[in-house]
Order: sequence, then structure tokens, then C-alpha cells
Amino acid sequence: MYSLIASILIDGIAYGLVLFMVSVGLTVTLGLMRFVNLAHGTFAMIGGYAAATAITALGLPYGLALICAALAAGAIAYGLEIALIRRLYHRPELDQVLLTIGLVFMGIALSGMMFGNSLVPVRLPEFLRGATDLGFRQVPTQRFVPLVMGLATLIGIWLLFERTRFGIRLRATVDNPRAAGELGINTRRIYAAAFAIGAALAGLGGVAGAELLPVEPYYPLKYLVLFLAVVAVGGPGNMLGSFVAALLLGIVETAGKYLAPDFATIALYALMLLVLSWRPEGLFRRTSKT
Amino acid sequence: MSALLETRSLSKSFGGLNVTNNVDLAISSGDRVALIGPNGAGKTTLVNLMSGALPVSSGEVLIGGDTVTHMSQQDRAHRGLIRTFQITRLFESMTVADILCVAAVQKHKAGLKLRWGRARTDLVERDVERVLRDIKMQDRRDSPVTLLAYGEQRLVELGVALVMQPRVLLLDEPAAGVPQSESHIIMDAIERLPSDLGVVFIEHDMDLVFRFAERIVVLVNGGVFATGTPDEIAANDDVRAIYLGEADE
Amino acid sequence: MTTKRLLAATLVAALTILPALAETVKVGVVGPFSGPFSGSFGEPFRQGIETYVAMNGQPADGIEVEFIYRDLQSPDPGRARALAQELVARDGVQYLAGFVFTPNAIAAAGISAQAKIPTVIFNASASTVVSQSPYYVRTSNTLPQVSVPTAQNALDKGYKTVVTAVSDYGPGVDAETSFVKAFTEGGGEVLESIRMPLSTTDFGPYLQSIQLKKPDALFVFLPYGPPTFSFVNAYRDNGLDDAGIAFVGTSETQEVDLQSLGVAAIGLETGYFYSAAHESAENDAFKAKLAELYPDAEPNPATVSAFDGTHALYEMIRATGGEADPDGAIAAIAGASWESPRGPISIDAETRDIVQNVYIRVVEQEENGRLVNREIKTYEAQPDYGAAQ
Amino acid sequence: MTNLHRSIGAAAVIPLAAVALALIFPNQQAFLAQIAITALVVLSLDLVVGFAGLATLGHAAMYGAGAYGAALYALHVWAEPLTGLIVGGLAGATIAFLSALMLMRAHGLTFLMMTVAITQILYEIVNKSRAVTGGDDGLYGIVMQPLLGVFEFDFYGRLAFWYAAVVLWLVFLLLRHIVASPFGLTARAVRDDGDRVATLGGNIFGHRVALYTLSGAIAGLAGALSAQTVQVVGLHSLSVTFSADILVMLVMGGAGRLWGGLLGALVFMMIHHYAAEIDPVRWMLFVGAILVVIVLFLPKGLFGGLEALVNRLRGRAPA
Repeated sequence: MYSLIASILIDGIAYGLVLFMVSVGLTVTLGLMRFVNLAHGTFAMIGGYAAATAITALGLPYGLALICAALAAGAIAYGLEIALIRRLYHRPELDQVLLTIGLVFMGIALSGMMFGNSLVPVRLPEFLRGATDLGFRQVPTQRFVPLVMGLATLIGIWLLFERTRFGIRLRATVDNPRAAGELGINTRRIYAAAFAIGAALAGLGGVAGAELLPVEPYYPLKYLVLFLAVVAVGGPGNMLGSFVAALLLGIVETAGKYLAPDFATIALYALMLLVLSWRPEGLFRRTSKT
Repeated sequence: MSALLETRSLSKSFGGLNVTNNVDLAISSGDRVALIGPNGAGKTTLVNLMSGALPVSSGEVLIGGDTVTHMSQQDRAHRGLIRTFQITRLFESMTVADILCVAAVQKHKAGLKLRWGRARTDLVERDVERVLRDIKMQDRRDSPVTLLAYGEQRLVELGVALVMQPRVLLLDEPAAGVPQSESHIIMDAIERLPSDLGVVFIEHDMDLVFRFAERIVVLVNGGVFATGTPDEIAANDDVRAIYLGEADE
Repeated sequence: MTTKRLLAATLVAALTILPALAETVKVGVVGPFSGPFSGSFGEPFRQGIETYVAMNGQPADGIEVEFIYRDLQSPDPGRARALAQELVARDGVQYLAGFVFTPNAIAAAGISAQAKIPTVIFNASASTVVSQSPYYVRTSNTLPQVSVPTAQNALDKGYKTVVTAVSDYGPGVDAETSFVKAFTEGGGEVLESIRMPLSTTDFGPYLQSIQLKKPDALFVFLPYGPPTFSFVNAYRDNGLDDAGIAFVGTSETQEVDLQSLGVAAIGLETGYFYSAAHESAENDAFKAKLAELYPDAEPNPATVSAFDGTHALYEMIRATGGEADPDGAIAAIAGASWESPRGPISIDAETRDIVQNVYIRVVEQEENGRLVNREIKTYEAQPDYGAAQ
Repeated sequence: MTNLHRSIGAAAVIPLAAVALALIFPNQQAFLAQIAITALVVLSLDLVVGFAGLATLGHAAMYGAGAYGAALYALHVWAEPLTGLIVGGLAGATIAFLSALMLMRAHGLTFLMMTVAITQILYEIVNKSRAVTGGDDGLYGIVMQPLLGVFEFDFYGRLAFWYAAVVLWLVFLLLRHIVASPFGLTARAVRDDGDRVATLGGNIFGHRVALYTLSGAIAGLAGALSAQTVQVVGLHSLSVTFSADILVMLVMGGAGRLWGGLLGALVFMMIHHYAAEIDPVRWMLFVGAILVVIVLFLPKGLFGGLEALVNRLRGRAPA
């Protein structure tokens, strides 16, 4: 009995951390910046391809490949922000939906042409392969990657947004762009940087989650609902909320798999319905003033 | 005869902070009551509590002697309590006539009707035309509301309330944001309000307050600080010290 | 009345179109050439067809085959029917081919049956598909066809207890049903049957709870691509192999995913109808031509299904001299048999479904580091066991 | 008089367009039927997105309910098309009404995700009820009786197209009437500022539930049309993917305008169809680029752009 509960918690948290890593970037772009970024998965996918290429073609170690993933996703996002996305901030949400879906379509076609339509594995270094023995059971060693990265990201993002000038300016900008502009903040640059950071986080998540959500052209659409669920349940724009929501969704789905294997998906969505009916703003409201 | 609108020991707190404190008020037919007080005194909160936009923490709200404390906004509206907003809230995609028509449709509980039928001619259009006349905006009938001058928009905001033919009208700073040059059209409209209507209005402009109010309620820190006729309030040194002195600066 | 009139109209249309196209026989190929299934089906279909054409030229002197490709990304019966209708009525195809998903194949069956269009199914695997139109022929497989011999092999290896874990969709349920039936009839015991939602990404919990039941083996069916990748990795990473729970699969190690699976796949045993490592002259020739045309392509079951499907089309076209003679065409292919890259195959004269060998294979790593499905045992001439049920 | 003329003219657009399409694409009637059916769902979606201001990725729930409802009715009760259509509409309305009770207090991302959750749960239930629904293999074997007892469903899809086009036309006329009714006027007001309508005594929740249910009924009709004309119902009809597709069509055409939905469905289906025909592999690149271009250059969607063009040609200032 205890080992069952322990197993649910271990697998649930491990899965939840993967969910957190792949969605945390969306908490920035959709939650904080309030841009309906359905192309989030595209940036995660770009990160995945970048890391896979860095490892297989360039022979870089896993750690460097992670950096490549973040840089590639961030750089492409930065370019897109300047060229397209910044024109859409003041447009209705539905226009943002259409634009980002358009980008997703193009990303699917382009990645299929460049990397093929089958999945591309992100090869793990030897020490991350296989299983680690916990005594009463084994866990996949790779899950330590999202664990470490998830916690580091949570702390890093918190420090960045709460403790740096950039963070203060970013929050000022999203809360009241006009006032921020009058205070001499370069709001355009802040937005571009924030969007790139969101995408870079997505890129990291794409690599960290690649064992469970393998990198392939259709990635952005296939897992879109998953990303959105974490952000919606957590409360848009709330980093800690996303973290808790990811763990909660991970644990509930995992419990479903152990206890009622055929109904794990239904359990997950039923939970989502309940939480959102109970707290329409998500588990955690955005902390800063609206 | 019981008051049209009454509050008894009305209180509201947000997480330990009391924003409305034991307010007792009674509005009768024909009353013109001004609600004044420094910023943050809880004037708009009080209006929100009376209209049902906010749930109360304790105390009671009564309309025509019936307790409505836990009734929704819409039920209070149907009992004749109508409010306006400090910042104009008009339906942005619509023309003046459409906006008034929306109000008329709600008044006649026709919002779910799929046909106009008699509602259009007999009821809705009569209400709309009446108010257009009252606020003197017949010539603006089909203008998109977003193209109107701000003063005119405030007038439409008032007109929406008038369509409802309320028994009590809560006006939240009816002239807020209107340039001096246009403010007279608001004042004229307020002056022409039906004489049997009970009116509560929040106002910062003391000229307006003293021109219309028969009774003034001074709110400070969520509680009633003083009540009286304009003359009494004007003569009240405490009010002068706390509020008027501040306003003069 | 109306039906007759329509048939007459079709005939007139056919007669007026045909003389102009006397040399060209058009074949409409419907499949996922874009989207999530293009890597595992759409591309292999195309490669299989073009490889066959490159190896065999045109079916006969004076007859030219033209393949018209139509994209159908996912199960969408409405679009399937519309594409089939348009190919027949506007493009004047004499044959249809392709179809990955069962609902799409069933939706197009109405067109095939009423317009009398011989159609070669390259994948759609539910047993019932071929019976939906008298002009349907299948060159892929059904799940019972491969699951029953796989169950037999599990019994032969001495496994007494099994847990089945399949993706919760048509093919998964077919695989589970036929495996469980064959395994229990053979004296084995199925401890639990789990149907995992198709959207599952984390298989760890399923594998952990399977481990607690301590079966001798785990029977698996998952769709190609990401689910298989995640599942196989999870099987290794949760230590099921160390715990002595054998992996019994069917299509999981097929070639389109095999190299991506990497070392995690080594030693996995599966029962399926085609291995790229099948040793025969036909397979070598096929692989050589495929590699020549598409250097990056992996020969895999879908490629071979399309390759053999093209063979079936050629047989029908040859037998009818390129003329529209649907009944003649079907008569020519029903009961036919030939040597495919996968081994000997035939089309059952009654059911028009494929009869083929099912091979038990084990994944090995070759010296150059590439993984292959090494055939270690053959169950000959397996029919679709699902049709009998 | 002009208004009358204009509204008669508008009412004639769909029949004229149907005739034109049938003449231009004589051999693609099944495809045209798909367009008409899709246009009908997009129209119903516009009630939620355009007229209630709620973006949803769960509209397939009602479409699918209509499709499965009509299919089961045809298989087990009566294969008569028109009563089947009513059954489909009722099924859609029922699902919409039940979910509206849960949904209609939410908005924004929360609403979106709740619609996704409801759709996914329905999808899983239908997938698991294989004995009734056929699960992933689809529900098939539907053979409809002749329409009105006279017209046989032909495999070329001629009747399917005209049947779908007529239903689309009638629903469109009905919606035009509704949009101009007290209900429609209130809908616009609720979209602009629901709380404000509540202060005027409007029953916002009831109104939204009614609007969602109406939308669900129409989506259910479209689902029923699909079941009856395709003769197979698959899980696709209940998928989030399908919901996303129709949302893209609506936004592309211009949400909040009935014409926008129709135009969006027509243009998207055509572009998709022909782009995929020209290049079955890379068409998504082209379609994606078109979406981006539309967002950048036609902020009010295709219909808004068309309107601006017509106004300019007539030498009028844009409204």
C-alpha cells in the first residue's frame, strides 16, 4: 500500500516536472505577457531539434546541447517577435490564435522538410540512461534531468522576475505599458526579450521532456492541450501556480494509471474541469496587481 | 411608508480591511442625496453593495421594505434599483439607439425573445424614443457610440438608466471626466430627472453637489461621518477640516 | 430506378472518357502524405510505389500507369469519401489505393462498391475493412493475423502468465482480443488487460504496476512513432527486462522507428510480417532499388505493403488490358500468389485479404551499429484470424 | 424598400453560390457537401466565438454528438433523414445545454480549457463504448432512406450537397433573423459587457446558456448531415483537432459576422483542398503562410477585407 502511494508520488512528480518544463515558457508568453501563443510547442520543438543536431551531428555533450536548444529557440523567437508578433499585442486574441496557428503550420512543414517526418531522438549521455534503483523500485535515470532543471528554472525565473531590474520592468510593462513607457522603460525591447525568454524556456523543456514527448514535426499541435492545461490550471502568469498545477496534473494522471488504468485520461480532464469550475482564475492568481 | 432604498448596518471588508462600516441610509421617493467624501472613503464600494455588484460582509439592503441583501444585480434592477458607472460602460459595438434598446429589452424581460413582435413598437421603441427626447439626442440616434464626444457618452450612460424607469437611481460621478464646456448638458439632464425618483449621486464637484443635493452624506473611512442638508454640511467644521479643506487644495 | 440511371451515367462517362485515355490507367492513392502519420505511412507508401515502378516499368506495352496522390492526414471519413468521389468522378481513376485508417477505408468503400472501383488497401487493418466493398483487396495485414502466431510463440517459449497493454484504439483492441483468445486457448493465463489512452505520453506507471503483477511476459501493441518510442524506453528504464518480464510485441520494432529506439530495442522479440533483414533475392533487390531512389529511406512494413499493393494493381491492370473491367480485375487478383520482399504471400480468393508468413524476430545490432529485426522463426501462410471470429 | 431589397438579395446569395459551385465543380459534389456541412458548423461556432466572445476548442463535442446521435438513430430506430436531422440537432443541443451549465460562468483561457476537457471526456467515452459506437473504427453501415421519400442518396454526393446546402441556407436565414432579434441584440451587449447588462436586469447566465444551446443544436444538425451523407461517423467528429480547424476557418473569415463564417469555411476548405492536391506533402507551409498574411493585412478577416474592398470600389468611406 505504502509502496503504491510512493510509486504514484514518484512517477507523478517525475511526470509533473516534465509537464512543468515543457509548459513553463508558455507561462511567460501566454500567462505573463498575455499573448495567446499557440506556437509555444514550435519553440519546444526547435529546442529539441537543435539539441539532437548538436549531439548527433556536432558531437557536443548533453549540457552544451541544452544551451544550444535554449539559444536556438530564443533567437528564432526573438526574430519572429520583431518581424511579426509585436504587431499583434494590441489585436484581439483570436487574431493571435490565427497568427500562431499559421506559424505552427509553417513550422510543421519546415521541420518535416529539414528533419524528416519521423521522430528524432535526443541521445542521452551514458550516465543518464537506464534505471536508478531506489531500493523498493527503479526509476528512469533520465527523469533527474527535468527534476533538476525544473527546480532550477523555478528558482531562476523567480529571481529574474522578482529580483532584477529586468523583472521589475517586465512586470511594470505588462501591467501598464503606457505608464511604463512614460517612466522611460523601453517596452518594445522588454517585450521582445520576455518573448525570447519564454521561447528559450520552451526550448529547454523540449529537450528535458524529449523522452516522453519525442521531438517530431507534429509536436506543437500534439501536445498543445497539455501545455495550455498546465497554464490554465496554475493560473496564467503565475510561475509557482504552473509548478503546482504541473505536479498536480502529473500526480492525478499517474494515480489514474495505477488505480484505474483505462480511465487515466478521463480522470485528468475531469480534474481539470473541477479545478477550473471551482477556481476559474486557476489555482493561483497572478501575484502582481492587475 | 417604507423607504425606497435602505441599508442597515451595512459593512464590507476585504481581507480584514473595513471599506464599508455600519452604514445606515434611507432613500425615499423624490430624494436627492449626494454621497461625498475623500478618495478611498468607500463611496463606489457602497454603491456596489447597494446595487449588488459586491456581496456584503454583514448588514442588510432593502428595496421598498423587502430584504434584497442576497439578491443578484439583475433582480435588484427589476425591483427598480439602477446604477450608472464612474467610467462609462457602454456597448462599444453599438449605436446610441441600439444601446438604449438593449436596456429597454432587459426592462421588458425580452432578452430571450427571438421575435420583436409587439415588443418593438409598443414597448421598446417607445422607451427608446422617450429617453432620446429626454436626453436630447434624437439627432445622434444612429451614431456609433464610440464616435460621440465624452460628454455625450456620459449622457447616454445616464440615458441607459432612464430607459429602465427606476425608482431609485445611483449615479456614480455622472460628470466625471467631462470637460467643463460639456458638463452643462449632464447637469441639465440631471435637473430634468422625474421628481418622484430617489437619486443618490457620488460627486466630487461641490458646485454640482450644492446645486442638486437636498441631503448630503459624508463618508470617511467607510463610515458615515456626517449627514445633513447642504447648509448644515457647509457649516460643519469637522467636515470642512477633513473633506472640504482637502478638496480646496 | 435512380441507381440504374446513375450506373448508366457512369457507364456513359466511362465510355466517353476512356478512348481518350486508352494508354493511361489512373490510380488514386489516398494516404497521410503530410501530418503526424506521414513519416510512418505516407512517405513509405510513395516510396513503395515508386520503387516497384522503377523495378518493373509499365505493366504492359501501351499501358501507362499514373499515380495521383491525395493527402488525408488523419481519420476523417467525410474527407475520405470526398477524395474518393472526386478521384473517381473528376480525375477518372480506375483504381484506388492507400488508406491508413479504418474509418477512412470504410467511408471510401461506398464509392468503391457503387462505382466498382477496385481498391488496394495498403494499411487499414481492421478485419472488417475488406468485406465493406466487393472491390477491396488488402496487402498489409490484420492485427489478429500477427497477434495469433505471436501468442503461439509466447506459449511455445513457455510463458504461462501474461499482461497485455495496448493503446486504446481499434488496432490495439483487435490485437489484445486476438492475442488473449489465442493465448488462453493455448493454456496460458492473462493476468490483466490494460488499454492505455492513445494520448498517453508517460508509460512508466503502467509498467510499474505491470511489474507488481510479475507476469512471465508483457504483450504490447502501440501505434508507430512517439508512443512506441516512449514505451520501449520506459520498458527498459523501469527495469522490466531486469525483472525478467519478457517483451512480446508485433509492430513495435518496425524499421521506421527502429534506429530511433537505439540500444533500448536490442533483444526485443516481436512477431510481424516484414523484416528488412529478411533474407531473399526479392528483398535484396527491393532494398537496393529503394536505397537508390531514396538514400535516407528505411524499408519498412508500410513500404512493402505499398510495394506489394502496386504489384496487385499491376496484375489487375495487366489482366484487364488497361480497360475498365472491375470484376475481371478482382477475379485476376483474388487467389493470386507471389514472392514478395517479405516472403511468399497470396490473396485469399474468398476474402480478398492477404495470407502471409508471420516471422518471430529479435532485434540485434549489426557491426556497423545499425539495428535489425533478425528473423528466428516462421509461422507460414497465416490468414486473418479475425475474419473467422 | 432598399433594406427589403438588400435582405432579399442577401438571402439569395447562398442558393446562387450553391448553383455556381455545382456548375464549376460538377464532379466534386461530395467535397462540396463537405464544405456546406463545415460552413454550417462554422456558422454555429460563430454564435459562441463571435456573438458571445468566447474562444472555444470544444465545439466538436456538439457536432460529434449530433453525428453519433443521428447515426445511431438511423441504424437502430428509423433511417428517415429529416427526423434524423432533428435527432442530431437535439443531441447537439442537449450536450451544449448540459455543458453550458458548467461553462457559462467562465471565460478566456479557462473557458477554452473547460471546453477542451469536456470534448476529451466525451471522446474517451465514445472511444470506450465500442459496442455502441464502434470506437476508433467508426460507426458504419448507415443506409438512409430517400429524402422526403423521393430523392435517393447517390454515391456521387449530388443529393448530399443539395441537402446540406438547403439546410445551411435555412439555418442561415434563421440566424439572420435571430441576430436582429431582441435575443441577438442582447447577445451583442453581453459580449461587449455582460456585467453591464446584468445591472440592467438582464439574465446573463440564462442568456449565455440559451445561446450556447442554440449553437449546439446547429452544430448537431451539421453532425447529423455528415453522418447521413458520409455514412460513417468517426472519432474525428469529436476531436479537438476538428474544433481547432473550424476555429481557424471562422477567424480567417471574420468572427462576429455570419458571412465571415461562411466565407472562411469556403475559402479555407478550397485552399486546403487545392494546396494539398498540388503538393500533398508541403501544403501546410502554404496554408500557414496564408493565415499569417491574413492576420497581418486583413485584421477583420476575409469578409471584413471584402467589405472594405467593395466600399472602396463604391467610393464610400469604410464604416
